[in-house]
Amino acid sequence: MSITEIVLRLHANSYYFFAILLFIIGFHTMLTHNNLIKKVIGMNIMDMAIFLFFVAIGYVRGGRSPILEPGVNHAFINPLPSALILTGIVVAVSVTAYALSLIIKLYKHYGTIDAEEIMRIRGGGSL
Amino acid sequence: MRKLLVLFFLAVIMVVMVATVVEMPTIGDPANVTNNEVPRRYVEDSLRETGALNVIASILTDYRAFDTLGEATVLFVAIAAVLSNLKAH
Amino acid sequence: MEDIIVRYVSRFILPFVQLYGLYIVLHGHLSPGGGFSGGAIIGASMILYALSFNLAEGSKKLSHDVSSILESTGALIFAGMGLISILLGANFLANGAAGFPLGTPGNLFSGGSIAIITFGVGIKVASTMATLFYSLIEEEHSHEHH
Amino acid sequence: MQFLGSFLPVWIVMFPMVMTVVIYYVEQRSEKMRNALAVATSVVTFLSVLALYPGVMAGKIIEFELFQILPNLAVSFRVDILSFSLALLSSFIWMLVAIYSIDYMCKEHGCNRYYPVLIITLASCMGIFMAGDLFTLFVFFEMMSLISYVLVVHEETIEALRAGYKYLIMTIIGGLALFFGIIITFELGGSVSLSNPVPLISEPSTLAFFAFISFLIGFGMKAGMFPLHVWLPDAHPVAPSPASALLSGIMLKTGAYGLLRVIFHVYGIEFMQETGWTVILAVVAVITILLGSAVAITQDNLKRRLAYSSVGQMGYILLGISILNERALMGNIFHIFSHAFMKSTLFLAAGAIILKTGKKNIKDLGGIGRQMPFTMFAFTLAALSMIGIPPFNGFLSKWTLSLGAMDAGVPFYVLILLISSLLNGLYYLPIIIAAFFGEEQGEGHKHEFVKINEAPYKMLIPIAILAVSCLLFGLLPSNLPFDLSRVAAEYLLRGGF
Amino acid sequence: MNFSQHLPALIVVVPLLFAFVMPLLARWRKQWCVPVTLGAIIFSFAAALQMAFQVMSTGPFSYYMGDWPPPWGIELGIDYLAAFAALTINGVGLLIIWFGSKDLLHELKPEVLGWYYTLYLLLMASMVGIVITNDIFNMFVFLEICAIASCGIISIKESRDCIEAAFKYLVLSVLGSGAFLLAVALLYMVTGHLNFTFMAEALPEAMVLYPNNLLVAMGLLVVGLGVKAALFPLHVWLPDAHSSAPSPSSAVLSALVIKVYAVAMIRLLYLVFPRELLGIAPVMEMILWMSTLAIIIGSMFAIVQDDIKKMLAYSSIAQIGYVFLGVGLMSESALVGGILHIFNHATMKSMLFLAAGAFIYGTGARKLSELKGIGHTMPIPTIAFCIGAFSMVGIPITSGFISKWYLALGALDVGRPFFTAVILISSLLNGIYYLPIVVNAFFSKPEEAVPAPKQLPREMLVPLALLSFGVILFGVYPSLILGIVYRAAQLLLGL
Amino acid sequence: MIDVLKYLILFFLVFCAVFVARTKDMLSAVIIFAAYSLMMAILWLLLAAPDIAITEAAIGAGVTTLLLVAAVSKTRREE
Repeated sequence: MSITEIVLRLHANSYYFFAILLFIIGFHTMLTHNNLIKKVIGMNIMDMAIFLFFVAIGYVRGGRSPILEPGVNHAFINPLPSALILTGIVVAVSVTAYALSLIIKLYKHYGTIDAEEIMRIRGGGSL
Repeated sequence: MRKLLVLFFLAVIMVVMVATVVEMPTIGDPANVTNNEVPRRYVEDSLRETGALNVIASILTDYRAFDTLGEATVLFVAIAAVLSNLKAH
Repeated sequence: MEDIIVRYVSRFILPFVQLYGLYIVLHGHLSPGGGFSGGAIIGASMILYALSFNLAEGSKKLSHDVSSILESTGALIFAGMGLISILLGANFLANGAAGFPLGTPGNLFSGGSIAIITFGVGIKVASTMATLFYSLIEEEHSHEHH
Repeated sequence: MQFLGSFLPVWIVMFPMVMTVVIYYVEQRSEKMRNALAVATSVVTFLSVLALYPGVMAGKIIEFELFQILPNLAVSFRVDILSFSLALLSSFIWMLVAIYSIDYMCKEHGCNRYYPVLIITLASCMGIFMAGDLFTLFVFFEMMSLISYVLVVHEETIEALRAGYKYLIMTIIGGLALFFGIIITFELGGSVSLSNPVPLISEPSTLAFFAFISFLIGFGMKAGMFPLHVWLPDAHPVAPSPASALLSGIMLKTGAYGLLRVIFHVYGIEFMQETGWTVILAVVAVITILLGSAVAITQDNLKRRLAYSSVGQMGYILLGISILNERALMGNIFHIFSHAFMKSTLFLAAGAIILKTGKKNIKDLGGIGRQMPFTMFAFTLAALSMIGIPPFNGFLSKWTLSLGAMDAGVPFYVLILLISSLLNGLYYLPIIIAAFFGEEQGEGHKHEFVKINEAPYKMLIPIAILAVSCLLFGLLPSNLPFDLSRVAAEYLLRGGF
Repeated sequence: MNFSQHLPALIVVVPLLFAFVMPLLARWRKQWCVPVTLGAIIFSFAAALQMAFQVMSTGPFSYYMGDWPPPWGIELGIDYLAAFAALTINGVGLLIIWFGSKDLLHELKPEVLGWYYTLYLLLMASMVGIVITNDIFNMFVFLEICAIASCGIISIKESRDCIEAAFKYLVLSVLGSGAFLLAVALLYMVTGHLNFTFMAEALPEAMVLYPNNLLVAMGLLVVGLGVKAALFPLHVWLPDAHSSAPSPSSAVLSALVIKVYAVAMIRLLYLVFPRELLGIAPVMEMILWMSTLAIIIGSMFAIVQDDIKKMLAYSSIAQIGYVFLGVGLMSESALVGGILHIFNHATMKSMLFLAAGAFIYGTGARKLSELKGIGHTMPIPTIAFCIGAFSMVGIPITSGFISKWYLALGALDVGRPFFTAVILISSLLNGIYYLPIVVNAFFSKPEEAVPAPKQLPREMLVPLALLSFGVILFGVYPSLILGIVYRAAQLLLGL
Repeated sequence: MIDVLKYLILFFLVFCAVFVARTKDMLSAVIIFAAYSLMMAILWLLLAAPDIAITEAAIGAGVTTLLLVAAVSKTRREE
């Protein structure tokens, strides 16, 4: 496969490509940043990227959003991924809220939200 | 050192994933395998079967309502976890 | 957050936001949106209320008792509809098969259990969002360690 | 009656187990009752084993399957002549030890633990000898090994705990090796039953060889085979003397018993002769003999010397197994009997000495023979038998073994036996000479008249019985153990059926 | 209306319903919390039992949520493995919370007790949901509930270690869920289905067209679930999380939660992916080596621990390795061993953690060196601990032996005695760290005089006794559950 | 035209994601994240999925941001 072909494929699948890119960036933020809130934001970025990926699967060229009008016929997009992602978004916000409550408590106990400092205070281990 | 390692690791993932992306079915192609009998029935029959205009609402609260119950439960579990965590300390 | 303009504007705008949220919840089966988005809008409006006035007053509007009742009710409505389907002789969470009236498509009162479930979800999401925010921010009042 | 006969093995195993629980509950009320029950249990067990005699001597094999744990894997019992011989021997010695314990243990702490453990070890020992398949054998083997740990650490001193830890780890290694062997046997043979009409493994393969090595490790560990004997000299001295007598006299033999079963039932005699794997056994047995005897000389602690002597003597038994002909096997089985009698006598006598004088080291034992003539006389009888001096049973077994070695055309083994006897003499005779003719240690006693200070009669009687048997079974040309050994050897060579 | 036909739904929904009510009860009717929790789990247990009988007599069956047939609606599939796992979860979970009803009183603040029961019920419901669902996205939702609830029952304890451990666990769980969701997306993209059966039907064709997609999805699934199940290099969160939590939480996390992810992985790998794909991809081989490392290194780490709960946690890493060893070997016996070990380890490890909890409750001692002579002052928990330890080592007549037997046999069946040796070596390592505790408990004396321990209430002793009885019972009479395990393995392998 | 808009938004998303990681001020990170969420919502509108777009705008950009702000206000603002 030549470079041009690859670029064309990536253009055709640009949502997938960018979703993967965002996923990697979010993952990177989550792994390398010591600030716990940054970790949580990275986690959200990662989740959103996956959602974008999922929504892109459901897209159909020329399709409309699946709100029916009785008696009218259109091409619609695939509604299933949208329905799934709604669930996903709520899951992400729940996890975020819980993670943030843990961070607030960690700050109260350790006086910092830096993972390395917390590790230093605890002595040993890694987050 | 650790950062480099992470970068390398992520680069490997990226390359693998891009190689996969190149192979994936094209976005929006109506011939894709995902546009099978499943969304067809949702779009064509949901009006008759559930009486809702919004297909996504009918999927969420009827065809796959159990997922949505799970979703409500996720919210509930988040509340329980947050409140218990905050109250305990 | 003691700004008088903010307060005034909020007081003026919040009812509309809440009404909009309620609309989205109730028309979940007819137009884009539904229990989750509408509930989140209502929840966000309650959070905004708390931010623009003050927390004590915000909490007064949504005391712990009320919020926990709302949450449990929302979830119970959902699960209860499922059990009612069983009682009606169909499988769990069945709608048309359990004999709920599907009504005329396009009407507000259509879609059988969908509207009720959406409403339950709306209550649940709204109170959950508000409670999550309150409980995160309320920390201050109970603990003054740092 | 038929049913009763086949149920008897189960009874023999289950009865002591049930009695363990009873004893555990009784001992909170009355110590006398506890002692009586313990002795009674061992006596009843002995008599029950004896009741098998007519059937077994008539060549009958009693089989009884209790229940299946997994498909093709059952807890089952099977009594043939070999099982019977060893069960009879063990229950007999157990009975004597139980009687001996009454007076010996009364000064010790933790009797409430000692008696139930003693009885349940008896049950598991019976289970090993009467197991109908390798799995049952394994279960009871592990049970006995783990429970006897409690006997080893009974004193709860630092060195007891340390020795116990070593014992425990070695036991687990042995158990796992056995597990490996058994599972390979199961995989290759589809069953681990001992009543299979043909040997379970018929073709030599790498896996079969692994299994053989595992069995060798597992059973050899218990039998004190050379590189794996390290736990033995530590564990035997720290245990209370009656327990040492059982450990040395009986429990070491379970390892030899297991090896016999494996060689004859799992592989079969032709298989062993073709592959020549027994050479490994022979080599380690020779090393074990020489090493055990040589190291024993250097030991000063009496029980430790006896323990090393046990290592050497187990070497004879392993050597007998490796030769694989009738007279060697006969000598080997008879040596199991002889060694049980001799070593129990020695340990019980040593226990009596420790109880009365508190002396544990050989250099302190000068003149003890004048103080405790009866005990030391028994000790002497057993020690002479150990060396292999003619009218004793030790001589008879060594003689038969040597004949077997000559039959197999390896006079080298005879030489080894002779050297070892010499070494035995080197470490037993000084004790005896010092005991009867040596100077008593300590300043104050030098010119005083020695007071006879024997152990209580409940301890003396078992010692006496055992010592006399050493003599008796050597003197009489046709005695029960010798007959049993002969029949058992023939039976095994016939293929076990 | 046939009530028993709705059991697959009710077994999940009833605990959920009671969990929804629980905060209200905790506010106004405190004394009802425990009975309601127990009642809900007893109901689920009975339902699981009934389902197990049903599946054994009439074969696997499924339940259509909302009366929508599979590709459109969500299907709950009750096969042998699902029924078996549901039974294990509810049975062991019941005993743990029974024990916890007293133990938690002294570990937690009174005002969070109600939340604990809420989280516990949600956890039970989600675990059952994970194992019985036949829909991959539904599984994801339950995975998330399970992840948050299991973090919640750690962070509920008033200790900063718990918060830290819960955060670490949460972050890694979310990573795992993310990987899982991405895998779902990749699979959905090439098959167009979310239902296991339909995916499995569509996969052979998809394998020809998009092999990379499937391989990546498979890798993501293994990593995503592997993180949650603490498969070896991904286990970093486990020791802290399992050792700092309240004892009932440790028990349920170690005994059930990580197993549930293993069950999920077994179901996905064996039911969804075609044989041929498992053949080309080195996934099974990878799992095999990861589990081997887990078994050896987990045990090694456990040896050097001084804290009893930390030691048990490291031991769990090794034990989950056994389960995955059974999965990776792909022979009938090995799979039977692996699945059986899910149950056996659940009983043993919950017993060990509860016994450790009892020691902490009675004496406050967590260090192994402080447990000397505990056998004389707290006999029943110590005996339970002994039985659990023996079972861990794999001494016959305990249930641990049976699963090791099958695993070892399975390794021999596929002609790889090396793995049999691994199992044996790890048994030895288990012996090295478990047996000294047992020995010290009975034969050592504490260095200084310790005050007499608190007497344990009956609610704590009975579950311990029942679990020890179970370990022995299933060691002596494994046929009780072996039937269903055999069928499960045969179904998964397509025999 | 649509393609240009699409790439614009996609690059903006990447830009936001990178900047969240780079910025030292937590509050701005949260704000950038809100922008990221909103852009994502618009992208989903492009993909003809208004339901999730609304939800994302309300939950992702609204509630999550508020929660993050709350958390930042309870802890430190600088990284």
